[in-house]
Amino acid sequence: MPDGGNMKTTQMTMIQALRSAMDVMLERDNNVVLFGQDVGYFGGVFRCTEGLQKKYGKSRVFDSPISEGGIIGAAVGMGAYGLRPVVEIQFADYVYPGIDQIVSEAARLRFRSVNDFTCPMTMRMPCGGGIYGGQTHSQSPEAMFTQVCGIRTVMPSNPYDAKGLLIACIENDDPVIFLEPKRLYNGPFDGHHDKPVVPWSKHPKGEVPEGYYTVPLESAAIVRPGSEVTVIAYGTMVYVSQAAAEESGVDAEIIDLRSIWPLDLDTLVESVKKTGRCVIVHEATRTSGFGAELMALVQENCFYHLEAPIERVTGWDTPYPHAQEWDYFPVPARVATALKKTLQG
Amino acid sequence: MPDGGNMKTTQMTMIQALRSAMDVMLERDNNVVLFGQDVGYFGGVFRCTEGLQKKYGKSRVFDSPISEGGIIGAAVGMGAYGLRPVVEIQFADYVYPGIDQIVSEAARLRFRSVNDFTCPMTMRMPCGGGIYGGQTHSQSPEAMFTQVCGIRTVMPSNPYDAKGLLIACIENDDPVIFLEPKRLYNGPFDGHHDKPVVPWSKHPKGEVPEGYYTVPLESAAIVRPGSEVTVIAYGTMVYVSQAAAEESGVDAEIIDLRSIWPLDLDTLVESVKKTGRCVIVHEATRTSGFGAELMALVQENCFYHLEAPIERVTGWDTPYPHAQEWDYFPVPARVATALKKTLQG
Amino acid sequence: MTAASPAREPLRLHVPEPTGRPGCETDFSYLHLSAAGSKRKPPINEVPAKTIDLAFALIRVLDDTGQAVGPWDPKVDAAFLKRGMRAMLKTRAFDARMLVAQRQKKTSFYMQCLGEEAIATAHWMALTPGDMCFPTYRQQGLLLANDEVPMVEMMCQLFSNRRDPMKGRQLPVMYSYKKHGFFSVSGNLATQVIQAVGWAMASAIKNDTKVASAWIGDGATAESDFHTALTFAHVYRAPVIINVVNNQWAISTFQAIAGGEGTTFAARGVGCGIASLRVDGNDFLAVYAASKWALERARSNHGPTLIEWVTYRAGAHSTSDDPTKYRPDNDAARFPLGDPVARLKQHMVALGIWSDAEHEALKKQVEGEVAAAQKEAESHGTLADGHVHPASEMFEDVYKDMPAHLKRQRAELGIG
Amino acid sequence: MTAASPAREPLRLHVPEPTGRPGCETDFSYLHLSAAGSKRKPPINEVPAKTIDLAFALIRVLDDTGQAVGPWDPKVDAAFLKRGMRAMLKTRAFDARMLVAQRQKKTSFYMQCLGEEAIATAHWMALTPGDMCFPTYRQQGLLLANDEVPMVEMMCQLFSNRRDPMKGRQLPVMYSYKKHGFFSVSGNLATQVIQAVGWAMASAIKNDTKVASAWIGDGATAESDFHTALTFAHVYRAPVIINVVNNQWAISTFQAIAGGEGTTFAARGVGCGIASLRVDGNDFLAVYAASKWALERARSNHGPTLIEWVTYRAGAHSTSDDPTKYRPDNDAARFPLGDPVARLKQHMVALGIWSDAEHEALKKQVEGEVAAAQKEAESHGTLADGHVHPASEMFEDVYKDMPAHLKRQRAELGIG
Ligand SMILES: Cc1ncc(C[n+]2csc(CCOP(=O)(O)OP(=O)(O)O)c2C)c(N)n1
Ligand SMILES: Cc1ncc(C[n+]2csc(CCOP(=O)(O)OP(=O)(O)O)c2C)c(N)n1
Ligand SMILES: [Mg+2]
Ligand SMILES: [Mg+2]
Repeated sequence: MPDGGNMKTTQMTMIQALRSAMDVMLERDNNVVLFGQDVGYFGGVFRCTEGLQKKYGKSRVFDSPISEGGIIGAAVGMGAYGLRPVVEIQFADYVYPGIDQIVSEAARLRFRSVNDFTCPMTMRMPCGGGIYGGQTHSQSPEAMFTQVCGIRTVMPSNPYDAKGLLIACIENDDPVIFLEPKRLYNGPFDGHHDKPVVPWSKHPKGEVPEGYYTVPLESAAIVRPGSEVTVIAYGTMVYVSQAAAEESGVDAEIIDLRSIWPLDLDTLVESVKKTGRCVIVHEATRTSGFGAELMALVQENCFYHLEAPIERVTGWDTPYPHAQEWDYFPVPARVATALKKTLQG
Repeated sequence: MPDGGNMKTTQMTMIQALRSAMDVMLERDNNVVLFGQDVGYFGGVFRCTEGLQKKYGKSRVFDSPISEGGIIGAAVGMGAYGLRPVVEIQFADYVYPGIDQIVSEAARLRFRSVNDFTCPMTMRMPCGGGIYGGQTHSQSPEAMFTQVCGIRTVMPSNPYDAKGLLIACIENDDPVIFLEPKRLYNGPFDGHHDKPVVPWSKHPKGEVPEGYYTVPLESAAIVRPGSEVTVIAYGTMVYVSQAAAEESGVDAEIIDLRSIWPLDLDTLVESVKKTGRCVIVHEATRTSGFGAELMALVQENCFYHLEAPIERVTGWDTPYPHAQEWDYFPVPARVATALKKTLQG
Repeated sequence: MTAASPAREPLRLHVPEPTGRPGCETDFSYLHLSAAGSKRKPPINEVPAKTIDLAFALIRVLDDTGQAVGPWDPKVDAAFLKRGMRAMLKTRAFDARMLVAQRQKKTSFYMQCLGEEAIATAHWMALTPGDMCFPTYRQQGLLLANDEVPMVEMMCQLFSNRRDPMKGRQLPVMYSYKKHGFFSVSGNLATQVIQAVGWAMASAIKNDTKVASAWIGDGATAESDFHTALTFAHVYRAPVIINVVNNQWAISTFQAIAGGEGTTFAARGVGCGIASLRVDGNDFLAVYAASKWALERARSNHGPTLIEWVTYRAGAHSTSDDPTKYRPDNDAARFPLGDPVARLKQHMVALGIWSDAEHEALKKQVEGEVAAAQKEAESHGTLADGHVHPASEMFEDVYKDMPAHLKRQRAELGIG
Repeated sequence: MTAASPAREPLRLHVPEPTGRPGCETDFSYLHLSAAGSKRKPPINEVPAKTIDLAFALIRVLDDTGQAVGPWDPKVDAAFLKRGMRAMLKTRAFDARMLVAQRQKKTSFYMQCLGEEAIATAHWMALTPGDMCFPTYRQQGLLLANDEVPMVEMMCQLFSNRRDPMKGRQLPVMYSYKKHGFFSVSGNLATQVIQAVGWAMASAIKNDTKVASAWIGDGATAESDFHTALTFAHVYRAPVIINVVNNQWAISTFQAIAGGEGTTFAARGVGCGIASLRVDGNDFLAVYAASKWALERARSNHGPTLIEWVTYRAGAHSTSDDPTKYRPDNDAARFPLGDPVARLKQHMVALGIWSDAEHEALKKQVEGEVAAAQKEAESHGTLADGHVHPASEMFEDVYKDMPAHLKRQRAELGIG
């Protein structure tokens, strides 16, 4: 039942959906192991692994030393042995000490050894801003990963996708970076920080099958069909873009990438060919952000259909500030401006 | 004499020019110190620092443990103290264990401390392929650095620029990544590996002033004026593009970026507005390579002048292979194909 | 190769556990304490490998009756002790107030150092002007021991208001005070330790006299920069002290998860060729004496010292944490090294230079100072009321001079 | 704070130097040798902290007269010794041939292990099928000791030809032989050590019996992954051996630049709570015995062992290196632990089971085998003559299944 279509469902937050995905996979495949900082006894600082050590034992779910390089390096070795490690990096901002093991090792092991060794592993990490976390709890480093040949980068935007994609990633034989937009853990946040928080229980995608199902990789979702302009977004920006479309009255077609790289190019190209206009939205800093690659792909594939310059709405090229968070964060008003601008172009 | 215009000149290879730059700066500013793997007694695996320890003593020029993180981290501390460290990473392929100190520390120290502490430092590293170095001696990681707010990324393509840019970088108060295309160390290589090596002594830019001069940062050079298409390149690809222009007969305007980021946008925009066409060439892998950002900038700034899709000629999205080096390397024929294609667009 | 050996027990993964958990009291015998006064004090030029005994022992001065005993007794005068007591009480009062301020949403986040006050304050008293500390987020004692650092300014940082010297860019507690020998706090663990070593190398390169003092928690020693710091400090004999604050916990994980089981963090230093001491971090006099020894050693070209300070994180990790989820409630009270304030007070009372009344009066006094500072700081606003530095501050200081692309982005935000 | 102290000598940077340089003979007393047979052999469940004596000593079996002495004598039989001798001579012959092949441009690059042959070969003989080595580029002995590994295939890798099992993707010497317990060699230093620990943890998680054996050079111990490996190995008591090959040099830098001054690499293990031995790496019997001890320890759930093998890199670092630029020419000949082949030969002759003639005959034999293998390998081409795997191989195995973008790129190259 790969799409979970007929399964019993429950209301879940994104945290519960992620936990459920790991629970399902720990149950199904005893090569799956979970570890990371504070994920064992305590269940993770965001509580994503709560209860799993108790259920599956300390050799399957355990705390690790505070060493991102060690966590990822050990997982590479476990993968080479034949396990499917799922590791948590406490915040994506802290992944850098583990970058060498990702870039130089995990990503190339299959290639360099001609399939002699592989390392199927999933590296979960909360990303993105919106929680007054300052520069060390707010970053969106996805672009860096997309340049690394041999790994996949995935980011869900709702509980249903989060569970289905995480299961697909754990089952996938390539190393995967699984980015969790932490501002979405408890509800679909649309960038209006001054409005009351909406919980997942109010959202259709908060209805999640209890058992095993997958959401396929390399497949984008059109979350709002539209005719005037294509918006390419992922993570929290999906909701910001939806709010912007509503508030601006622009009939935008909004695409949630879900798989950032490798991606579902066909869906993007088809949409832009239809609308003739494109706005790309991400939280990460602009220069050499993944928006640059998206823009390149769109112009390479849709040049003769474009009626206006592609626009980027992104975080600024500065470290993520603490007090000025809402000046930094791409809020609906900024996306709306870009939507209107592209229509005039 | 900032441009070295009236100075006595000598023929230098790029290695000699780099050494001369460091020699000049060690002499002028006793806060300049040099260290890295094998750079002290031996003078570096590419011999760029040969003789400098003998001349300036072991406290100014010294060997370091094999730890890129340690080298860069120690340099951050030295910078905070008030020195101007110039460090060598033996190959750019080995910079990843030092990425955290670059991204999380060096790049943000000024910002996060509101100028209380800064770290002026230059990180030299040989990059690029063409020497049968395989995946660990051939990489071009510039795109990763360009996404990091607060650092500069620079790459010279000839001895004259190498010296003038390196001096400018050492004097600059921001942390700088200084990438040295190792295939250019001994001569301008145009991608024809089967032709005899041309030495720098045969090239006008091999004539280098002996003393102090700088080549300004954020300034690109038009190395071949042309009218039909703009080629944006840097490092070894400057010569490959020149060969492609000659071999294809396309009247390309070839721009050598020199400063990769922050860059000289005006020169690019002016040229593309004139030619209406653009080809971007780099050795690095394609996806999320710096070509993506260049393409984004060109389409954002020249959309209404573009007559054909911008083309990218790059390394493939695979680890850098050993035996298939010349299938991977962007050779003149591939650039020529892109030039012709863009003219037909 | 040898043939597979006869059947044996299968392998199993060892995952260390603390002896106590919620509902089950901790057995603190794992700490391996030594009696106060029982450990030798080597000369400052001691050979690193010879400090192995001190790396596995515990250097203590104050005994259970409050007497200062043994070779490490720094023999300081009453005025000094009173200054030390003031520094600790001020730190504790500051923390208590700011914890409340966080609950009132005046600041977005806070981290206290409850139970660890002796370490930073006594260490600070041993430093010399010009020395540079590279702290973590839990060394506010290095600032609060120093009455020249205005508490109002520190609070403005915590409130992210218009007077925040960090201009709202940094999370609360991420201070930077170059002129007070306090390096900019990084949110990334361990990174500053190798930087401290580099700073110390620079001091040596310039034939200066200044020493660097690096700080790291037990948990963070697992990060790679701890290793690079030890390596570089040893190789170049850098004038640096590497302070490992072993407060038994790293958020929810016990110090054994960081590698404390069956060895000590001090022992790592000896292995790397660095003189190393394991010291009672709740003993104000031991902290002062060990810091002095290491500073003297560094300043005399004898190289680095690693000091493991054994203490206990009596509060939550941060305002985002709830320790009752992972450790016994009464752990801090049962910690065998006691409370640093109580222990110094006992000593001062035993010496006849202090009384309950004086203690209460000093407490009141510093609480008053903290309250007054808070009142003034709040008059400049808080994050909650939006009196923060303007958005344009985001674009400054990314580079020394603002490049064209940041000017364009600032304009795009409508503040060009 | 304390006022600045009275005037003293300014600080200065210490930069370690080897005792010898071109034109100046090395004083090898820095090695701190022990007499053969003089060091105790602890039980395999020895407490890590108690191995500190062995981490600062040198475990040796073969004495200067070729006698095997002391508790570490593995007491192996003549057949075993002959197999060992064959493995070492074969390794040496292979290296010598491939060095010449590189000069003839049949391969782009080569790295020999001259002078270090005893370590990998004797260690291999102590392993059990299923164990996994995580080698560096200098452990070809692990493959060459194993007659099941076809030398022809290894050479095809070196020649990057059509039969190269790595399909031309990797630099020469970057072998991968899962079925022979040899993990894919990474060009990045130290990364594989923590991977070995992870592999060993997996073996423990699965209640398996297999042990991992990690390899690293003295120079590379400065990399952070050495630290993460020690930490994880200790914390989880992983069934792993961490082999540090201290061959005194890392390209042009002496082992003191990696932190060997005044301490040992073995001592780092003890600091981290890992049982650690410092062993004569040019003593075939000591290598075998120490490896056996550590393997037995690991396989019995007593946790990891770090072994520092003291040896000398007798050749150049690689074919790109010229050691006469930075060290005395006669260093290898003067190295006090001698040559591993000569020492085992002396022992075997003393035992009466070996002669000069037998030695020469074996040398000839293995040289013949190597030459024959080379002839066959060359028949499949070399990098120089362009008989390499096709360009399409570049796009395979980047992912398990080729994604669309790689198919497009392959087509762009005209081989879609
Ligand atoms: C590189 C990195 N990884 C993870 C974190 C998240 N984190 C912040 S504090 C902490 C625990 C640190 O414990 P310890 O070093 O013992 O210091 P303590 O909090 O006890 O003072 C963790 C895991 C971080 N800040 N940086
Ligand atoms: C991360 C990284 N940094 C630098 C290098 C370049 N490099 C290759 S071998 C080597 C020396 C290693 O010395 P050592 O660890 O002692 O091993 P040995 O060569 O003596 O066997 C260096 C610096 C590398 N391969 N990887
Ligand atoms: Mg702690
Ligand atoms: Mg070595």
